[in-house]
Amino acid sequence: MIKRFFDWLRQPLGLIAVGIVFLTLFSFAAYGLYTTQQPPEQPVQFPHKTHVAFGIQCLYCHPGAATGPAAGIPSQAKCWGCHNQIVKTQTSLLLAPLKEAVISGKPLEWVPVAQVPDFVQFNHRAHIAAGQNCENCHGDMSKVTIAENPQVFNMGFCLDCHKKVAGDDHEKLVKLVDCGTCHY
Amino acid sequence: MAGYNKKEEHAHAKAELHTHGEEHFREKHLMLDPLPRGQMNDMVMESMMEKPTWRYWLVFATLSVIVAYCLFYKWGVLIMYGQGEAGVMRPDYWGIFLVNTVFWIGISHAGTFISAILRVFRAEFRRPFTRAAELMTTFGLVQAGFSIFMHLGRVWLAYWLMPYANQRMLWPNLHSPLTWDLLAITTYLLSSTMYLFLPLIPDVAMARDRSTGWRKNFYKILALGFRGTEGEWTHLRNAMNIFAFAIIPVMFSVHTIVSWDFAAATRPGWSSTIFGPYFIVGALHSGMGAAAIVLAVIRATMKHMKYFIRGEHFDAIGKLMLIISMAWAYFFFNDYMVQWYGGDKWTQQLLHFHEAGPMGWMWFGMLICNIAVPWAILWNAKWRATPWLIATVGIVINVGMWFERYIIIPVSVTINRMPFTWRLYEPGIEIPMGIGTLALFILLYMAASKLIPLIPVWEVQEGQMAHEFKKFGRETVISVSELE
Amino acid sequence: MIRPEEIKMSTEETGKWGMVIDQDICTGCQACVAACAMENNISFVGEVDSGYGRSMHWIRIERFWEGEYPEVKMTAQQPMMCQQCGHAPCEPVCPAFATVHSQAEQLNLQVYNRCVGTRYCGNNCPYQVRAFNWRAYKRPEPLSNQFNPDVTVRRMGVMEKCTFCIQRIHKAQDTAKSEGREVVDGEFTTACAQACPATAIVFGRVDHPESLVSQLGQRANGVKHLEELGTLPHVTYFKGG
Amino acid sequence: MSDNFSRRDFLKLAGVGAATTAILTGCGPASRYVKREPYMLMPEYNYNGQSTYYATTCRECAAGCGLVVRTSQGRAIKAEGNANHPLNLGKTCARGQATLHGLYNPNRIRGPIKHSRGDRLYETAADPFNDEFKDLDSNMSWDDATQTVADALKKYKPEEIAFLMGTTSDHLFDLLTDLSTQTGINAPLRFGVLSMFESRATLSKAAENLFGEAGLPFFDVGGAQVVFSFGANFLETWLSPVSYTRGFAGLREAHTKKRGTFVQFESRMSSTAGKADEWMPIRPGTEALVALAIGRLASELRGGPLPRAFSDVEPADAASKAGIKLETLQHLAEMFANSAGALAIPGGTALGQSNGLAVAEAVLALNAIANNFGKPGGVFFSALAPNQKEYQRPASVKEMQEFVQKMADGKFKALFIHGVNPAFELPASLDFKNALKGVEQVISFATFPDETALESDYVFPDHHGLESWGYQRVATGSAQPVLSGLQPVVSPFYATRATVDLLIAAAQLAGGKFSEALPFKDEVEFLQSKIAPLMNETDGFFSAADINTFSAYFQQYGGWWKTTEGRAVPNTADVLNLNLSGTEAEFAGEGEFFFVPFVSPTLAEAGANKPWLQELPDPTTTVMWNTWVEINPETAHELGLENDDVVKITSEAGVLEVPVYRYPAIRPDTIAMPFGQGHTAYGRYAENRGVNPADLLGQHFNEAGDLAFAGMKVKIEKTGKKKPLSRLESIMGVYGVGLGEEH
Repeated sequence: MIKRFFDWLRQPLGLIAVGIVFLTLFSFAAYGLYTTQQPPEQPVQFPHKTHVAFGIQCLYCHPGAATGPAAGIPSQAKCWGCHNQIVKTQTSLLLAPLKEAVISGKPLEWVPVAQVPDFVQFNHRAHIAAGQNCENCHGDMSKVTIAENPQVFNMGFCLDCHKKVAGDDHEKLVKLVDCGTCHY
Repeated sequence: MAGYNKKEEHAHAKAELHTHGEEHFREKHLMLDPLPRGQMNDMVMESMMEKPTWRYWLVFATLSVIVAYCLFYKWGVLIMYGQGEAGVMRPDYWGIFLVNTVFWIGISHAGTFISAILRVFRAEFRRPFTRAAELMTTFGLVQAGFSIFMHLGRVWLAYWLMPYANQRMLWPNLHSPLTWDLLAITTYLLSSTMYLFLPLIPDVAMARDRSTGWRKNFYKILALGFRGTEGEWTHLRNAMNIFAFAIIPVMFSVHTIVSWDFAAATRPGWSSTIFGPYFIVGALHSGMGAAAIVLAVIRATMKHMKYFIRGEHFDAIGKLMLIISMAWAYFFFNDYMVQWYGGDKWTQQLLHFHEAGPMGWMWFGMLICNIAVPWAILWNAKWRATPWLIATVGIVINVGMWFERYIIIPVSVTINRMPFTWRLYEPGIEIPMGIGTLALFILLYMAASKLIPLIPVWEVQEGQMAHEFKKFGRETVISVSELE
Repeated sequence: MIRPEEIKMSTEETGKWGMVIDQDICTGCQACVAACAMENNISFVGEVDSGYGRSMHWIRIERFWEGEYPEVKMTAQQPMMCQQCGHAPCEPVCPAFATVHSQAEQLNLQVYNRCVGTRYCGNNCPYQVRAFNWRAYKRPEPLSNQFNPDVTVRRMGVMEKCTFCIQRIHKAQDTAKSEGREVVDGEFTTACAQACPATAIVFGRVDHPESLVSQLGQRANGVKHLEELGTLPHVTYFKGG
Repeated sequence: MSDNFSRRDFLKLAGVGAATTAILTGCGPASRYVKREPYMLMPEYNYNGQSTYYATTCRECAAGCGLVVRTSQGRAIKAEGNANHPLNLGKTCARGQATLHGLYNPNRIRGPIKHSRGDRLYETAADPFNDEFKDLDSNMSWDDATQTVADALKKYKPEEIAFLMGTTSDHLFDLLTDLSTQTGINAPLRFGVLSMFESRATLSKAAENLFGEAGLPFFDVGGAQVVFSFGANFLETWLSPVSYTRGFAGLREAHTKKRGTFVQFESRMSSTAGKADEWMPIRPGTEALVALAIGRLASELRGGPLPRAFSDVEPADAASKAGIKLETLQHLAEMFANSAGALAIPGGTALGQSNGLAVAEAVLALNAIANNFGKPGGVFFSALAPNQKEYQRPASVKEMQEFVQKMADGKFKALFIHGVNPAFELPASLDFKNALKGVEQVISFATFPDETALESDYVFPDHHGLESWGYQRVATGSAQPVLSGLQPVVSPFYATRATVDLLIAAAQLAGGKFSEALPFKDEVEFLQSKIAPLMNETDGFFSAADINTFSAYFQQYGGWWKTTEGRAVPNTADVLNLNLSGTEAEFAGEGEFFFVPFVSPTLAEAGANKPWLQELPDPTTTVMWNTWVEINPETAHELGLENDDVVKITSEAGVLEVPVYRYPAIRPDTIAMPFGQGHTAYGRYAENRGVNPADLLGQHFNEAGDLAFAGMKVKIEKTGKKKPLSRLESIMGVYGVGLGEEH
């Protein structure tokens, strides 16, 4: 009986059947993958590249990175500080939500895309102080509109860099690969 | 080459022959009571294929319900609501789940012991019940595996205990006895399954030739196209011999390593160098008991088994039980002695707690079940040959051995070096889940009894071929010819 | 490139961070316990569980009785928290490396997200100072507003214990570094030591001879608990009296 | 099959594998992402992830310790001691630490509520650990609330309006005092269960009798060499626990000076007595005798003429009455006489007896032998707080009794209650709840849904202490005068409103003499008007030219205090020439056991609704989440009582059922119970938990009008029920129970 089944598989009809089964499975799986890779909804399609093109430094809008653990999202007052002087702001559809938010005084709900799990204690300051550039982790913002992560922030990503930085310096490596450096 | 028991069997037999004569002798010893191959095969087939009675189905159904509720549903609850459902707390971080793990691993030892060690030493009485014993090994290990996973606080992450390549530069901690445990148990499970399977091949081949329908396909797949040619037999024999020798160290290592979980810890009463052998003997003790029970049940419930399993086998198991019980008594005393003589105040406190504490009854119960009862009953040859009695002793011993593990784990961890934290363990969800594992064990066994030949027919036939009455002049002797 | 598991630092004997506890002035007022709970997001477990040895205090105050009435005496209160052993029994037994020795800080780390809950560490800890998350203990809204963002909120089935407030250690070191200096003794301290009204708990660098904790450690008849097990505990107790 | 299994199929297989793993490992966006709202205007100091620290004052008890609260992203994260604050020098007690569980307590009153008396303020659920509890939502606007208060002020005659408030002497008290002085309504009455158990009235009365002026004495434990404490539980809740604990550390501090000795006279070993080198379980009621006897023996040892004060006590007789050996007295007297810095402290249960005043006088007089008045390690008058003319002590229970009587007689038409929970704290025999029926309109400003709020018509919730402006006077504990400052560390979590604001607004609304009495825009303006005079003080540790800068500093440092010694030296000319009566206390009620209620050090008066305070083990018994009664093991054995057996305690005033704790360090003829549990409301963690010993207290007072709470005798009977107490300690390990031998 089993043999008969395999024989049946061998003839073209069988092969097609196999193919169909595989394809359906594959498309489902692919869709699953696709959903996990979708960027979240943002209130404003914020064009990083434009701002970078104007020569605005990252730290101007995300000053927390230099001084503390979190880089932070700029307050709307800060956005408005420049934008209320820009005529386009009044007209542009893209900026309508910002305008509306500033007028109504309701904060925009941004969805940060660069995240680490809650059991990871990450500190921007130390990394900036160690001479890391923003793009080392966050990618080149002069190319993207909405920020998106070039890579997943998983432990491998962190450790690779930490090991590279430490090189052959024992003291440094001890600090950088210590579990207690990030997990507590 | 002839093993030790040939000679004594010989002398013994001579005396007996003179008194009773061959007839009486035949019905006494399976090996001397040969039947035609075909008939014997049919008997085994029947015993397996016979239509299950309503009693069988009743038991089967109840057990399934128990397994479904006590094991799987309760496990779901445990995972949902956490280990708080169980009775564990500080200082008793380990509870009945680990007791059961050790217990089931212990049970699983008898199988290997009977089939491998006795095979190596050519103890002829082993032949009819090697398979029954090996099944115990495998099924017991399954329960042990379940129990240890129930114990984990985040069981869904259990795969972290397995060495696999990951980008975290993290591997299981090879200093930890638990890691050794995991490796040892998996090894043991694999090898014992293989070792169960090899001797099974000729029998399923036999079954294949005598069955139809889905069974035929089933056995066909299992038999791997075994036809019983000379070459196949030689290969099979070699394979079995290799495994028989290879699995013995594995078996010993497994329970030694399990014992290291405790011996390697810094708790009073645990860090003891004798735990390795102590646990092994303990395991054999409970294992033999279990084997006795299984045999008695098989003999009572299944067709034709009165022929295959006779008083002599229970007698032999009884002897083994007695010896192991003595060995266990020695190791227990030795352990106690060392602990007591060590004079560490916490250990002293612990020993006192064992005897006089709230769980004292269990401590004495252990001694009665493991030493007093076996010694009282197993010295008598006639009693040894009574199946139900041996089975009862087996049950008693298993209860005793469970007590022993319970005392070693939850009772002992009550006493530590911080008196401020001492607390007595009160089991919770562990009880039903433990019962669940027991039910699953029996369930698997019942299923197996209907699916594969419980009696290794070919082994029995082999043995019967080897034994015969030879006449040297006026005197008749039992001769055993070498097969290989 | 060197592999991290090869690395050993020389400070294991002395340790890096340590505590001195003066039991003679400890009044057992529980301020340290409360402070610890508040700082480290420790969950409360309710009447039944706390009565059954499942309370999650990272630091507990032990007291015993000597003699019979009327000559009865309450022994000096003994705050008991993780002793941050230099040679800790909890570390080698964890199969998943969830409790590991921090070579950098010389502390026993508990990596919550790596813990699978075998509870072997808690079993093997001679001081019995590890707390396990037996259930998913709730903090009803809005109590969760009080969570300390620097400390992971532990989940069900995870072991946890005193960390010597490693988040404060890191913060202090980070600040010191940003100002281009070393951490000064007394610049920061653990939550328990900070709260203690009698200043019975003193925390600091035990490997710096001039630090306060080392100075106090020099005093006669200091006790390190269960030293005989070779655990190299880093907390020194003074009975006094 | 293998020969036909093409590479394409294989690739498909691989694809399936990869995709499936992807699905299994990574989950959808919804669960991956959170929303973040940036500030509209980012405060300059508050970068993301960085903490801001605010100085304020702890409102958990009346002591007034300075706090520095760590806040992050507008949430209060951790309360820490204010290192500059002279009272607590950066330290806190457990209750101070848990104050955040008050701020973020799941059961708070969320806005002004009108409800009929007795209605619950939140719906309870079976299990306190879930979110099912629904707090009553506010059912009126704050404008209506203001109107209600204004109406109450206008409608009734001034003498029909009464204010009842907590022990602390704070800005609200000043406001109400001004109001009462200018409008003729009754002066505000301050009361708290702590002040009741501390017998403050007795202390100041004794001081008056001995030194000629009333005041709260301060005992410099830190500087002393030998400390005799007669029932004063100064390491737990007494007056100012944190500063007294610091003093105790100084007493014990052994490596710069000789380690001081500490003797406690108490019938039940409190956790204070637990730290004593010698614990004297003298018979309750004989404290005065013992003190005088020690005085006499000591002055004999010192030589010279026998002081009048101690002349008419008979040591041998006193010893026999107290149930201790004469040798012991002798040896204690030697200890006291031969020490350079001896100090005797009266307090706690010793004063809560019918002869409490006599005890206080006798013990204070002991200090005259040591002659330590105004010296380091001696007795002082506590420094009077800034802008305070003379010591204003909180009401004694006697005065409360009169107050309650007036309520019952309908003398009060409108009653305003703030910061105190008399329905729970007062002895049940006073029957506060019934008395409330005599009052037409009861308005509570409670932050939490406590018993009193339950019994009132309106609840106009005040902010939590950490959300409030204000100041409060430090009554005792610091060398210099301290005015401790409050400021909001977080914006109010609910729609609550500062009572002072409310009253000011109401006064404006009421107009007339009320608006004249309170001519302020809001609370802050009122505060500034109150602290303005301090700017002219010369020896303040900061000063400023204009009021705004000054009040900015005031907030920044968490208060204002002088840099100079502020404690007064009592005039002790003729202390030894007074004739002090060594009477014994009488005990009310029949029954074989002395009843000693004591304040739970961890729960005290307001801690029961804070889950972590509930979970803190009691320092002496390590019991959590419940009430117990302490009985000597011998007695328990005679009565056939095991641990956790529920007994019925009957006093003349009431009956309670409570589980037994076999307590090894209590007199066989005494039983003790902690105060703090037994709430019938007050949030999910407090209600229906344990019992309230106040239900057993009858109305018996000492000469100073303080309640003789320790002056009762009670009966015990076994009920046969069992209630397992949850303790941190192991009964096995600590008491050897269940180990096979009784240790």
